[in-house]
Amino acid sequence: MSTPAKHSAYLAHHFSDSIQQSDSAKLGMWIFLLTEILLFGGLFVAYAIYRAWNPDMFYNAHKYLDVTLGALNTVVLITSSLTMALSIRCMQLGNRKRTMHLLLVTLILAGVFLIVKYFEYSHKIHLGQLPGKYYTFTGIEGNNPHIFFSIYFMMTGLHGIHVLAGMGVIGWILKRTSRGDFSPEYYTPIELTGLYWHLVDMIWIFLFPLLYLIG
Amino acid sequence: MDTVGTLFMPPEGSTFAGEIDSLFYFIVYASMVIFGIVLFGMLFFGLRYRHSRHIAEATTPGISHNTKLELVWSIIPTVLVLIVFFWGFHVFMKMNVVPKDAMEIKVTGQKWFWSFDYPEGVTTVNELVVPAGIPVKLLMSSQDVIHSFFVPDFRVKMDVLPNRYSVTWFEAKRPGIYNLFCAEFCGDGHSEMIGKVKVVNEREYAVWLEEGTSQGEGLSPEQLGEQLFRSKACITCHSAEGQRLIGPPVNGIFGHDVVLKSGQKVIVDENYLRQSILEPQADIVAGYDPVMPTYQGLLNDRQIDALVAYIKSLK
Amino acid sequence: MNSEAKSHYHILPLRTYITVAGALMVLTVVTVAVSFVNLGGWNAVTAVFIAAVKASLVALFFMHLKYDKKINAVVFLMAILFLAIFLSFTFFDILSRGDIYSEVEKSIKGKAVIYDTMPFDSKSAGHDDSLTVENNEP
Amino acid sequence: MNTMPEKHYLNEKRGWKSWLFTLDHKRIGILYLYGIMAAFLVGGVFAMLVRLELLHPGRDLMDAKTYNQFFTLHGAVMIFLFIIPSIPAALGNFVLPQMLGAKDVAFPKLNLASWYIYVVGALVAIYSIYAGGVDTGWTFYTPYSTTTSTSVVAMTLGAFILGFSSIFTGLNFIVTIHKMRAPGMTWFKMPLFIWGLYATAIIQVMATPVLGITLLLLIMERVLAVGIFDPAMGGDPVLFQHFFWFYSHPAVYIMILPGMGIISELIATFSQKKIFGYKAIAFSSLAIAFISFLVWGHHMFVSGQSQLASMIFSFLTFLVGIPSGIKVFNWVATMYKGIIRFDTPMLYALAFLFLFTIGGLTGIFLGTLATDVHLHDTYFVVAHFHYVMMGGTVMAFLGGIHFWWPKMWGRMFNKKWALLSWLLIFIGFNMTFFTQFILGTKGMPRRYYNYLDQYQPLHAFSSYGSWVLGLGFLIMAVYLFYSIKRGPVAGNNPWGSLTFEWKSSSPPPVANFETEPILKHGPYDYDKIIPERTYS
Ligand code: HEA
Ligand code: HEA
Ligand code: HEC
Ligand code: CUA
Ligand SMILES: [Cu+2]
Repeated sequence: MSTPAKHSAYLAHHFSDSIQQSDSAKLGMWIFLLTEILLFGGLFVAYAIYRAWNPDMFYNAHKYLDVTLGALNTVVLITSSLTMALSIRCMQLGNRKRTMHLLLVTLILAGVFLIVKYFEYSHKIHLGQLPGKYYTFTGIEGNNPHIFFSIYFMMTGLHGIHVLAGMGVIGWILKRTSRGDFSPEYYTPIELTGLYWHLVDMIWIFLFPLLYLIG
Repeated sequence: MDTVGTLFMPPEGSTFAGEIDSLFYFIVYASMVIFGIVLFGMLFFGLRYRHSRHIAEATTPGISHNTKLELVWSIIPTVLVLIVFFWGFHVFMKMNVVPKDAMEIKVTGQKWFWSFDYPEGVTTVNELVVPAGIPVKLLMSSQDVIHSFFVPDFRVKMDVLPNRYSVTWFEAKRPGIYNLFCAEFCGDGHSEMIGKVKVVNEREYAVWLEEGTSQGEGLSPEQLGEQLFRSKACITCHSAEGQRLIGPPVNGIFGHDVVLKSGQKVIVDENYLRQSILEPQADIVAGYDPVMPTYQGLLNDRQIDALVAYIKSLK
Repeated sequence: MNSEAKSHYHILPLRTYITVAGALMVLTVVTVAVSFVNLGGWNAVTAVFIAAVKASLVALFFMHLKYDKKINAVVFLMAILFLAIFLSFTFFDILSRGDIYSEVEKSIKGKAVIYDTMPFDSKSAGHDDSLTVENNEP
Repeated sequence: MNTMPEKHYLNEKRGWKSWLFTLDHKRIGILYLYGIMAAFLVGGVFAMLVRLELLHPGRDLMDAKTYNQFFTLHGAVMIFLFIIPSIPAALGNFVLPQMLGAKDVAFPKLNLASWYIYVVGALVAIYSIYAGGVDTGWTFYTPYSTTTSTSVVAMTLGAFILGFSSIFTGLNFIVTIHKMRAPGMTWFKMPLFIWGLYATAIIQVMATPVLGITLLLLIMERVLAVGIFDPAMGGDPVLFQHFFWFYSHPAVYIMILPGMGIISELIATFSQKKIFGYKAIAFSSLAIAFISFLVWGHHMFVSGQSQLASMIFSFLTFLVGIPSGIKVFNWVATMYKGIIRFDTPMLYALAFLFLFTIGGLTGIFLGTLATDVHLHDTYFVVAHFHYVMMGGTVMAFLGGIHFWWPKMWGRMFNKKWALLSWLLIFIGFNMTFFTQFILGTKGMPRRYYNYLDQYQPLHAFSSYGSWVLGLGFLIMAVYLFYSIKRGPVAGNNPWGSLTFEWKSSSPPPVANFETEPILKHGPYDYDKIIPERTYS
């Protein structure tokens, strides 16, 4: 078998060529994403059940979420997904500078997302719309509104942790790009980071309407 | 009549117990046949084709599969399990649908005893008295964690959930005393959460109900207290002889100091005893967990006085 | 090497990315707009449907599923399938608890314990229609 | 006379650092092996204490609180620390790349990371013992687990962390199987152990995340009282059971499927015969893996779930029996006209057939709606799951250990002692657990510290059995460890097997094979080739 990439510095000893290596990495990443989907899935199931049990309460409670900020964050994340995808494209074309710029923009957008989230959270904390036993807000009609906020905080919280982790990884990738680790021949880590980041975006695409729009 | 049970099953105490046992034994016999085939195949091939019976090393035939045989051992089990499924479902629905003319008793599980409320206003603890030959519907709920109402002789089991009702029923076949267990793990006293189901005939049942509404007349407070100490399940957690169980022993405490979790010392008087029974979470004795349930609503004033008198009398 | 390695990925034209992102933005606007129209039970359905379309766009183009090895798409679909199983089988229980006895369907005490001690003023916690949450809309 | 190879994976590098930073899947497998053996010892000691306490009703040596913690720890340690990682992470890691003809798994660093995660998870779980113990049972049912004063959070956190170790192993295996097979090794030329591990890995990556979120929700419920599972806060405890069993039922097939894979290897090798119904066995593994996600509600027939759900779950439960049966019958049929040798691994394979069939068939009693009402949460269930887990998985695991032991260390254990210990384990096991079927049908509930006098004789007999069992394991531990240094040299292919891993030297070289291996024949072509046995 011809293994032209044998000499590539990026080929680990146990792979026979770089295609096998990058295919493996991608498949592995997809399986990891599958576990992430199912991890969030549990929360979606909990959401669906409590919504089915208390439709009115969910309806009333969701009005306390700020649609404008939620929509803003959706736009921010979609844009960051775009810049992420484009950064990979630039690396494929061998434009390292532009890759770095785009990664930086992605990183900044992720930061913006978290800042917006911070304002939303602090507003809720101020009102006492907290999860579980810390819930003290008295203005929502219906049964057990604290459950809505428990679910809201757990879903967005877990998502926020993923955004934070994503920022860490993007930052690291950025550093490696600037160090010149990647080339059009080898950029798998950027690609994997991209897959992860798009998943984070995708989950928000569901969280936004479910929490902010239809309660 | 069957009162000792079979090798596997306890006696059949309820009307549907027999049906469950028939199904159970059907599966036993079917399983024995299947297991027999597997075991026979294993032993027979193992011995018949064992290595030492071969003179020279040789290859073995390359049998890769046999479609007919494989169909047989896929289809026969499928048919068997279908039979078992429908049979099981049929009996299960019987066990779940209460006959219309059933009498209803409310069951409350809590750590770690059962209480039964009769529509006539009688309340018993750890003793369910029912008439034979009449279906009984149990409407159950729990005060704290999940318990499970289990009477082996009746083949009845149903979880008792906090903040939700669950339903089960049975019709006892003949008078007798049957064990009642808690089958869902519920903490330290799980294995002590044992009661009795006392099945009596209808006449006795009527008499018993009558007495229940006027319980304990003619007894001295101490005697009544002693009775209640048992029947209200204090005894599962408290010893009157000085052993440390889930709760502290209650003999010889009256008039003495007791150290509370907060480090405070209080003297045991009537008020303290009364409060301990009605609001057990108020003063927690040092070295114990706050697990005692409140008896608010389960005991009337006369009964509490009797219990206090009884504890006072213990040395 | 280059030619061989390149053959297994696609460099999508910039236009594709921009179009997809544009579509995502438009759909975001649509889903927000629709949420202000009262469609009854269909609100949830449309919202989830639009979200699913958006997610598919992300997966197909941003995540290259359309051009990638099929196995990756299979993995992704498996996640969705098993999530659906989890959801639907749980709902077999949730939605039919009261089938035989209505007593068992609902919890005995609807409100959680925290509300027992909470200082509700009767206006906001009560069932007063005049004080609907619309007033508090941001 | 056999000789040890000069250089192999054990002596190429030396020193503890070479172990703790190794990326070699074989060494990681051995590290896992140490971990799970320690866990088995700990879990086994807890089991012995449980049995000792149950010798008589009432207090023998501990109070109810302590007893409850012991059986919880026994269950949790055995499940999360021992049986789930046992075959995949220890034996699978060691064998899988060799069987595929690969140099390593796809992601060696992830592999090592998963071991460290395992260790950290284990330490956190063990820490809960110091932090006050856990007394919820391994099932953590709410609201008991949200209200008990013991350190549930530490244990759940430990199990949560362990979940990642399991996910990473599964992920690694799937990718390795998809991408790293040697030239010529098509899907249907893979040994059946690989099929078993593949089906297992699918369950691992698919179900474990749900356990993760369940445990997180439980922790949240304890810390914040979020109100999802706790009825006092408006939650639903039955929902917790759905969440828990969505993972934990498939998890029981995480335990058994790799075991079934080992049995396929053992029966074929020691019957020196082509495996009967290769494709049927391979596909039934996948079928079991898939159906296993559809039956979790059979643990909840009396929990207050709806009758409709119970009916559906009961029906689907039976469907699992069919592919399991297909496997059992195929194994028996493989022995037909073979040349059968009763070496130690084969003895364990036969014990597996015997015990797993009993265990599986008693599962049918439990899957049947009407009978489960009576049997649920009694010792019948305890007996059922020990028959499948101990009689099934552990027997397969022991068979695998004895089978690959000479490959791991290059040396053979003492077969006479092995026979004795096998006998003690087989007899002791049946004494301990068959009695429990009778106890259960007679109505003895599980998780009981104290019990009525009528159950005493059977409980006592069961406890005596556990001592026989323990003695068997003690003997095994001694002769196995003795053989690592002192056993006779085994040679490359002591059992005369045709699968790939026996082509290399024992112990194998660091890169698994001296030259890139190329597949020339199927794993079970005993009708064409008689492999030479290097040890008899
Ligand atoms: C290795 C682990 C393992 C395995 C493989 C199994 C296999 C099976 N289990 Fe088991 N089970 C457990 C581990 C396992 N179980 C554990 C740990 C618990 C308790 C958890 C707890 O509560 O703590 C449990 C509990 C449990 C319950 C809940 C009981 C209760 O709490 O009330 C049920 C109910 O349906 C059940 C059923 C089954 C069935 C039908 C199978 C089937 O897969 C068995 C299939 C095999 C066969 C059927 C035998 C071979 C087949 C033939 C020879 C062909 C002929 C067959 C037929 C005609 C059917 N199991
Ligand atoms: C893999 C799983 C597994 C295994 C192998 C075992 C093994 C054993 N179990 Fe296990 N058991 C469970 C899983 C397991 N158990 C689970 C999940 C529960 C439910 C818990 C709950 O209710 O929450 C349970 C519950 C349970 C109970 C019920 C408790 C109760 O309900 O009150 C009992 C009682 O008899 C019991 C007994 C035993 C015994 C005697 C063994 C014996 O087979 C143990 C034999 C092993 C040894 C004696 C160790 C010996 C080892 C050596 C001497 C050294 C070897 C070491 C090296 C080679 C390094 N177990
Ligand atoms: C579930 C177990 C349980 C039951 C049932 C129970 N108790 Fe208790 N009891 C305890 C525990 C534990 C304590 C110690 C902690 C505390 O003070 O709450 C206690 C404390 C007490 C005390 C204070 C003892 C002292 O030394 O100061 C009294 C009196 C008492 N119980 C009486 C009763 C009576 C009377 C009943 C039955 C009507 C009863 N208990 C039922 C568990 C129980
Ligand atoms: Cu109540 Cu166990
Ligand atoms: Cu199961």
